[in-house]
Amino acid sequence: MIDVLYFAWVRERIGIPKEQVQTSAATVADLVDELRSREDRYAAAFEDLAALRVALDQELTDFNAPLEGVREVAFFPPMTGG
Amino acid sequence: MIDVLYFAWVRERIGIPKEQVQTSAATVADLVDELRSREDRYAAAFEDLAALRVALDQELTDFNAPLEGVREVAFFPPMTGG
Amino acid sequence: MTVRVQENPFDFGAEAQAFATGRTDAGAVVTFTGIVRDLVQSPLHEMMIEHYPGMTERALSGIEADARTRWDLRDVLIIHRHGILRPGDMIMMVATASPHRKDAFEAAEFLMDFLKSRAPFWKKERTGEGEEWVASKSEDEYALSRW
Amino acid sequence: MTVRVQENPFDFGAEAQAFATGRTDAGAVVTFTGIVRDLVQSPLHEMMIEHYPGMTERALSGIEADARTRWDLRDVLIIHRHGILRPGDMIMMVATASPHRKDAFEAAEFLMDFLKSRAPFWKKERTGEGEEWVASKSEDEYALSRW
Repeated sequence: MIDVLYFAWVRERIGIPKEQVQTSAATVADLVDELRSREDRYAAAFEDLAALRVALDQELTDFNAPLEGVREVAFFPPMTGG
Repeated sequence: MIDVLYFAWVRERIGIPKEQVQTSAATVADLVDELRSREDRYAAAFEDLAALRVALDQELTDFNAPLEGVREVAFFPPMTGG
Repeated sequence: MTVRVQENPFDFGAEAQAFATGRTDAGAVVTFTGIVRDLVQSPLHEMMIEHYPGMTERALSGIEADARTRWDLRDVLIIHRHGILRPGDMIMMVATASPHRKDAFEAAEFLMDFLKSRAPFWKKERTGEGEEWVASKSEDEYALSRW
Repeated sequence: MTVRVQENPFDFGAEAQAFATGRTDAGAVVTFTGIVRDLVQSPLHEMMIEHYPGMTERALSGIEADARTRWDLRDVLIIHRHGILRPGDMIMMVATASPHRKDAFEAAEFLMDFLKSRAPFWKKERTGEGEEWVASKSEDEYALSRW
């Protein structure tokens, strides 16, 4: 089980801020493929990966990163702080 | 008659902050030569022109600048503001 | 070295004063403050700032630690708000103290460049025409490349 | 747009707060504050700052006007003290407000570079070993060349 978090318009499109996902995906990209195939709202949220960022255990990384040992995955658009 | 002002260590070497000078010097450099020939304290203050700055009527300029029409000349070391 | 992420307003003047007061080790203090601007096209009702609790603090502390390895800094302060803000409200501030003005300036710019596109905050604007997420700017991403 | 040359202390926090408050036209405010540092070799008793009344105000106003032609600035504040100061005292501050953080930062750095070697102030330090005029730094002169 892995915690999956969504922020900003990713959260709005999927409709929830957080969920627990049972997965054996090897990489973030594999997890994204699993989620996309679930329901249209996931497909809509993950339509364009270039518009998304991902963090594993609160560290920014990329979609090729392996998921082994990871407890928390977060998906969100590019940040707009400051 | 022209007002001549001295600041910082130039003022200390010459011993006064300000004086009126009767001069027909054409340029700042000519005025410096006149002052140097007056007394040792002027010679000491104007020993090294590279270590000095000059302002005419409160605008920074250089030692070749003409004095015609100028009312106020100021000599001082490089500024150390901020 | 202080990092604070909070919903409540902060008192910029008091923070700046406290940061700079009694400092005999660092002659240069730089502050940057980000303020909610009104919009020209359609007046801004409010700005909502979402963040990622936990990661935000980690990211800000990481950025601050990175700045300290790059410049001679005697102190750093980062405050960033989340929640609902209105035009004129202060969103965030950074402050840097260094013996050298160049270090204080560069470190503050570095912190801002990273805050803009590496700290997990997202802004949404609400105007009379509806709500819209603020898009990231390519110039903000580009700004990171100089460090 | 305000330029002040004064012997009295100024309240940095209150000035910074007033400068940044209620600003809906400029999202970026940068301040720089210069503070009297203590000296490592021999403790500093006091710093005396001499200036050239009249020319100082002219030079500061000229620098400020120059900055406004180069960057998109909605406001500028320059305060510089003269007279006797002690370690920890604030010597001067500049503040800039712009819609763009890059403009606010660059203009503040520009103002500081010019204040350092083009505004008619001279610093003298008094320690247990006597009094000495602070020498200008070649790096300060060099800093001007980038503008």
